[in-house]
Amino acid sequence: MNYGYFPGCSLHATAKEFNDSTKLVCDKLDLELKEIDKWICCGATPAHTTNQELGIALPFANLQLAADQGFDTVVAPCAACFNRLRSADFEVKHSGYTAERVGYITGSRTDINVRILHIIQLFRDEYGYSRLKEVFSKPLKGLKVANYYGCLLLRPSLVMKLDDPENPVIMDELTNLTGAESVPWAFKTECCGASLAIPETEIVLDLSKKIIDSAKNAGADVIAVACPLCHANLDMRQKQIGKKFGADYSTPVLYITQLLGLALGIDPSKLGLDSHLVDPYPVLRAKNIL
Amino acid sequence: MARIGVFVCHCGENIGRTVDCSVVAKESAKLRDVVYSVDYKYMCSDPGQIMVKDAIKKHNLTGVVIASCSPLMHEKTFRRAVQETELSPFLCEMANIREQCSWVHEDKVLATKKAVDLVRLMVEKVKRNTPLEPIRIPVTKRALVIGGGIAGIQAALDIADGNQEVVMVEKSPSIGGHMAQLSETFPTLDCSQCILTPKMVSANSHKNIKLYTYTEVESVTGYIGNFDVTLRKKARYVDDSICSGCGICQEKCPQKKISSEFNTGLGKRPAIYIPFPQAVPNIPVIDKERCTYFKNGKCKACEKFCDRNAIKFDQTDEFINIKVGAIVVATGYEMYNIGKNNKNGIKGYGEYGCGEDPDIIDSLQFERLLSASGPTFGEVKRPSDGKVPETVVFLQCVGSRDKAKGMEYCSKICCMYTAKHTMLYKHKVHHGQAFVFYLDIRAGGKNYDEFVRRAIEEDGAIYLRGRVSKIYREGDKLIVKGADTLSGSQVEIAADLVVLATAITAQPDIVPLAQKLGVGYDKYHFLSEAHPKLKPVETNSAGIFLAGACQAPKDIPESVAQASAAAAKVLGLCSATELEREPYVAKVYESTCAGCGFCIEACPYKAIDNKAIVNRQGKLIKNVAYINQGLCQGCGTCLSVCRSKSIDLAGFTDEQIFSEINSLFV
Amino acid sequence: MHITLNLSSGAFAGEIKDISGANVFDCYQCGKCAAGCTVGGYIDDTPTKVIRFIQLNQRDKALDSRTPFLCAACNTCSERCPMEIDVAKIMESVRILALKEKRKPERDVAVFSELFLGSVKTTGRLFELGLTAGFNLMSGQPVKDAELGARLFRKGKIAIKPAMSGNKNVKQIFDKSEAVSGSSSKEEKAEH
Amino acid sequence: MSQHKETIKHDFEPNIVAFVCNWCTYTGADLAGTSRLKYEPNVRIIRLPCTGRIDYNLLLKAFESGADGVLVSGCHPNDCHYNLGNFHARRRFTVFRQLLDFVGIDIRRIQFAWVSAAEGAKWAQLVTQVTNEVRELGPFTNYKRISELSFPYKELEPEPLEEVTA
Ligand SMILES: Cc1cc2nc3c(=O)[nH]c(=O)nc-3n(C[C@H](O)[C@H](O)[C@H](O)COP(=O)(O)OP(=O)(O)OC[C@H]3O[C@@H](n4cnc5c(N)ncnc54)[C@H](O)[C@@H]3O)c2cc1C
Ligand SMILES: Cc1cc2nc3c(=O)[nH]c(=O)nc-3n(C[C@H](O)[C@H](O)[C@H](O)COP(=O)(O)OP(=O)(O)OC[C@H]3O[C@@H](n4cnc5c(N)ncnc54)[C@H](O)[C@@H]3O)c2cc1C
Ligand code: SF4
Ligand code: SF4
Ligand code: SF4
Ligand code: SF4
Ligand code: SF4
Ligand code: SF4
Ligand code: SF4
Ligand code: SF4
Repeated sequence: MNYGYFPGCSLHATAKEFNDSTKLVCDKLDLELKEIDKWICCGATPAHTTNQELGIALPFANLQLAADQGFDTVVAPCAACFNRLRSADFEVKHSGYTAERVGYITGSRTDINVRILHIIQLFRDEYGYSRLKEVFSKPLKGLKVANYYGCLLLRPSLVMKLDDPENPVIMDELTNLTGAESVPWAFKTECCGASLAIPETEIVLDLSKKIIDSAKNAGADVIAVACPLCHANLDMRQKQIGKKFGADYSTPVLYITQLLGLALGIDPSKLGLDSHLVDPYPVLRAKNIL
Repeated sequence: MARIGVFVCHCGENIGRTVDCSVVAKESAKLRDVVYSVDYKYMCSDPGQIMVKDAIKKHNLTGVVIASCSPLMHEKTFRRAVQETELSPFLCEMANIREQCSWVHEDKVLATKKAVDLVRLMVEKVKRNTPLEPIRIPVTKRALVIGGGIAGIQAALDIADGNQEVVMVEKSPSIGGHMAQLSETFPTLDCSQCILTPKMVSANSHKNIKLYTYTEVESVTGYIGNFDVTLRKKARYVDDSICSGCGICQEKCPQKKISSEFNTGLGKRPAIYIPFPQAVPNIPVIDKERCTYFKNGKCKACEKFCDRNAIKFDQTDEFINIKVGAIVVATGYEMYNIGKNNKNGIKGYGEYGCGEDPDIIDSLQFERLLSASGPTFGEVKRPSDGKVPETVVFLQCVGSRDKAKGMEYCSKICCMYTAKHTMLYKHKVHHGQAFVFYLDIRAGGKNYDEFVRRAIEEDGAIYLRGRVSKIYREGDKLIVKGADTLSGSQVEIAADLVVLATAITAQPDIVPLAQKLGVGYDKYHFLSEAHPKLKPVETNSAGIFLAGACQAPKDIPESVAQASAAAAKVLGLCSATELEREPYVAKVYESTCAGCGFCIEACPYKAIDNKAIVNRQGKLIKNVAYINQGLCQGCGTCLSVCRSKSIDLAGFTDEQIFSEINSLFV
Repeated sequence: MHITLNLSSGAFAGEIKDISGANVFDCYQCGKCAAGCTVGGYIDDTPTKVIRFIQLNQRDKALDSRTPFLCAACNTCSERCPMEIDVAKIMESVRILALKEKRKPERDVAVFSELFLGSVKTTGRLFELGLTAGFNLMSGQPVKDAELGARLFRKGKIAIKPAMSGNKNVKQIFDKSEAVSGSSSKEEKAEH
Repeated sequence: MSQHKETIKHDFEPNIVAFVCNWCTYTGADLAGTSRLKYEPNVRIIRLPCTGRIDYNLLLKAFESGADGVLVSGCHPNDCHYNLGNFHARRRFTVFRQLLDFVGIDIRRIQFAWVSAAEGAKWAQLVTQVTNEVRELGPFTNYKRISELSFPYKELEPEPLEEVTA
């Protein structure tokens, strides 16, 4: 089976390591990802909060591309893209009126049926936990992970249908399979203010601080994320947070695919562990993982 | 020749606004065999009824059609009026031009036309009505009360004091219901057990009451005045005729760590247990699932130490057949559990941690913490570490008034008991602070609003108008993120204990019981009364009444009032030796009956039997069906299975219905 | 604050319903959306209050509120609303209307959206560097995040050249979306 | 908000007959009234003790007398006031519908529903829905087709009820 891969804009830039680790892990697991040719930006939050039609048409055009290129499943690692793809699909399927408009705007048919999966869903539902457990060679024993789901991955739950919107477990289950220990904490699903990062940086610094604090209080060594926007706010802004609040902030933030990659024994530099602003190596070394 | 009178009611404005009643009267006058028609403002009023009676006499009417409200509302009224003349009450029919016409349509022309149609239908039917004789049935002067909470106890005592026998059935090991678990009660703050326990004791000792605890209703057949009920007395493994209630067995039982139902999981009990010290009867029961002996064949400590040899490991469920004339259902309620996404679309509260944090408790648990007989002997200590909580946050409307969770109704009592909780808490923890998140305060009872005001003004509870979005733990504290819509702000409170006023829900196992009884229930599974205003304790099944919170969320005063009302209804029923029943029963035409027996199979009441027809020499000519009129309930199922059309149903004969259909569209 | 109520109450609610499909009169002002709102600490009007403005037909008060612009579209409110109201979508609708009328109570957010979409429109994909630089210029803070930018650059995380999708359809999607938006037909939306 | 809407004029106004049981649907229809819900005025209710009382003849008679659509409604499964009447009705009804289908009559003209005493809103919605559907189907003209079957003579009546499960 091959999957239509929708990396999204971030994975080709700031979230390069998410892209690399996703591909390496899938490779190792024989999950064949083929990038959708000529994919376009899903429009993220700015599109649907500015013009509803645009907010649906942009992601939907990608589903049309996938369908035209013969894919029956699209996989997106970016939670924001996943959210927009799912929402667009949902809106088009549930309203003939929207379907008609989107058909007109994209100039292509709307009666398509493509499954949309987030990358972690691919591991849970397609590959399966039992097989996953067997292939892990380097268990991450002793590492305490706070899994951060954020908002876009889960909500609206009726549309995302990925996991419980308040007490999700999928990332925790995956981390636990690697031998690491997922810690219970309160801010799993709080929003980091993703879309406000550039225009309202101050808000995002506050929100991110609370999230990191909560993870630290829960005893986490690292935070795991499944979204480039979460990563951008939590990893890249820790220095700014430290400055703003006058404290030292250095909790590594890893993509869940990087954790899985480590468990599969993939070279950490290939997984992009070097490109984080908060250096994860010291913690990983201290835990005897590297 | 039929002579029919038609009486069209305006029902004030209710019908008159949408249906032109004078036109209906005029059009009715044109119908064949209608000799008199009139419209009037209130047909059911005294002058209205007199009009009907006068017209019957003056115009020699042989049938009457009242075009007004639903027959379910006033058929009895008008038939009684008709009966006061020479005419048989069964020659009166109603055309429902209110519920099924004026109230549901808007176009005056169409509604008037429909009203005329409905009158015509009934004129055609009533012409074919016959003066039936009501059926008399004997009444068994004994009542069954199902459920031994305050409602059931009150109903049983009132009936028993009225000198009728009562059988009371309680599914748990003791009577008392939820009231036994409460600390002090609003609006007077008197101690719940102090006012309840004497009633429990007299229910057990009353000469007219036979009490079965740990017993459930297995099956119910029959009808008003004559119900046959089978009870299943579950095995207690203790012989209640020998046991003295000494309690030694409880002390000796090695299984001590079972979570106590009575203490809402906040206390422990052994495998053989008396649910609480004041239990009635004061006899233990063995929890078979948890008992070491039942699990692996060893122990029997209780048996060894019981000096009366009351333990009986080989006891089995016992079935008891009783005959009763009336039934009172008083099965009460359960609290909504925030933990599970359970059946009927009722969702849990992920945002409040699904009840997994020990310091997020429900109100009933808080009652146990407040109660002198509770697990903390009345000291307010939080479950996680036994610390006295200094900041307590109460949340109202948890699950209630919440479409998303699947319960849109108001649970009615939580506003009041939350106010009570803040007061009792303050009385016990003087330096403590209570916060209450509420949506509205519903305190519409005698002295109720004053009570809530007292909580705020004298006992210093801070009321915040808004819901809470999330509760999470941060170290020692629970962070409550709520809103205060009055100031338009987010509010965050670091609390030691959070108490959720969770919704009052129907008993989870009520539906099968309702089905056995033939009693209706609403979409939340609360049992349905026959009429929300005029028959609040009756059900649609004659002879079966409701009391207490099984019908809707109710506090104690209301439960007691309804219980006494139900008792009055039962006593009224039992005051007659015979009942009159509407004679809508089926009848077999023996000449055409082929004796195929299909109807016998189909009848849900087993009212049909085979009857041999013999000639004078005693030789069998044929078998036919025979209907026992005492058992027949008039459902008509037999008619439609009979291929030779050999059965008819009085009141709904083929002829009547066909003539209705024939006159539908002219 | 003073509010005068008049006969046309409900008109604005109708407009919102056309765009969002949500009936604001379902809201009983419980405040649960306000209680959990991600940006609750940074706004004057809670989402609950914005909905109240709509209920009371206070078009200006709603459209000039900063809340819909600061809303992070995190859906926390919609997920938890006891009346199953899509609050986030209502915020989105208010914002769309405000933008259409060129009201920008939160200029920076609006500018950011414009630049973001502008970038996508030209190349089919987002050019992060261009976006950040452009935003900093237009918001008059040219050195904002400059230090962060430099560190990212060293980590190889900043692409210097815009990515191209090679998809020729993009411009058309933008233009046609622009054209159809606002011509919504009422009945159909309502049933959705 | 006001419930008022303009009355829409249609070319064809169907006649709908509803056979309902006294305990559930009749009471539910009353509740629709008490709650002032609005529905199409095309329906005429015939009250019966139980849906178990309904045999084919009543339904046929209804079509013969000019009904364009027939609605049969009683208590939900297990809620029958008489315990079982609605099961009998349901089975019979399924067979009858198959028969109508067999002679080429649109089975949307005859519909079966469960409406409890608590479901006023369901009743209102049901009547409007059935009325609209039948309105679309147009007048019922081929009663003759059924009567030509010389129904309800016994040869055609389906054999024991157990064959069809609800
Ligand atoms: C936290 C809390 C605080 C409260 N505080 C007050 C207060 O201060 N003042 C006040 O007036 N009210 C108060 N109430 C309300 C009060 O509890 C109820 O009004 C009252 O208990 C209702 O009595 P009931 O007999 O109808 O039901 P229940 O008390 O629920 O009794 C029903 C009984 O029927 C039994 N039963 C159930 N199903 C069956 C069956 N199938 N067969 C046989 N038996 C069955 C049950 O075991 C139970 O014993 C409070 C309620 C709560 C939750
Ligand atoms: C504006 C309004 C609207 C309402 N709407 C509703 C509604 O929609 N639904 C609803 O359920 N309820 C409604 N109610 C409530 C309803 O009116 C009462 O619940 C009901 O009338 C109470 O009945 P009652 O018999 O107790 O008292 P009353 O109706 O007051 O009857 C008492 C009777 O006793 C007589 N009487 C008084 N003193 C003496 C005496 N000393 N000797 C002899 N006779 C005496 C009086 O003359 C009177 O006839 C409404 C009330 C109001 C004010
Ligand atoms: S069973 Fe025996 S030991 Fe237990 S309470 Fe009864 S008499 Fe006492
Ligand atoms: S036999 Fe069972 S009930 Fe008796 S003492 Fe042992 S564990 Fe307890
Ligand atoms: S009684 Fe009060 S707390 Fe309970 S549901 Fe009703 S309004 Fe809410
Ligand atoms: S006094 Fe009347 S209007 Fe006021 S709260 Fe009580 S019931 Fe409502
Ligand atoms: S009408 Fe017929 S089926 Fe119904 S109870 Fe009477 S005899 Fe039995
Ligand atoms: S079904 Fe009809 S023919 Fe058969 S036994 Fe009964 S009454 Fe007689
Ligand atoms: S949560 Fe829903 S009902 Fe409550 S105030 Fe917000 S929109 Fe209104
Ligand atoms: S979607 Fe917007 S309004 Fe709703 S909680 Fe998130 S930030 Fe607040």
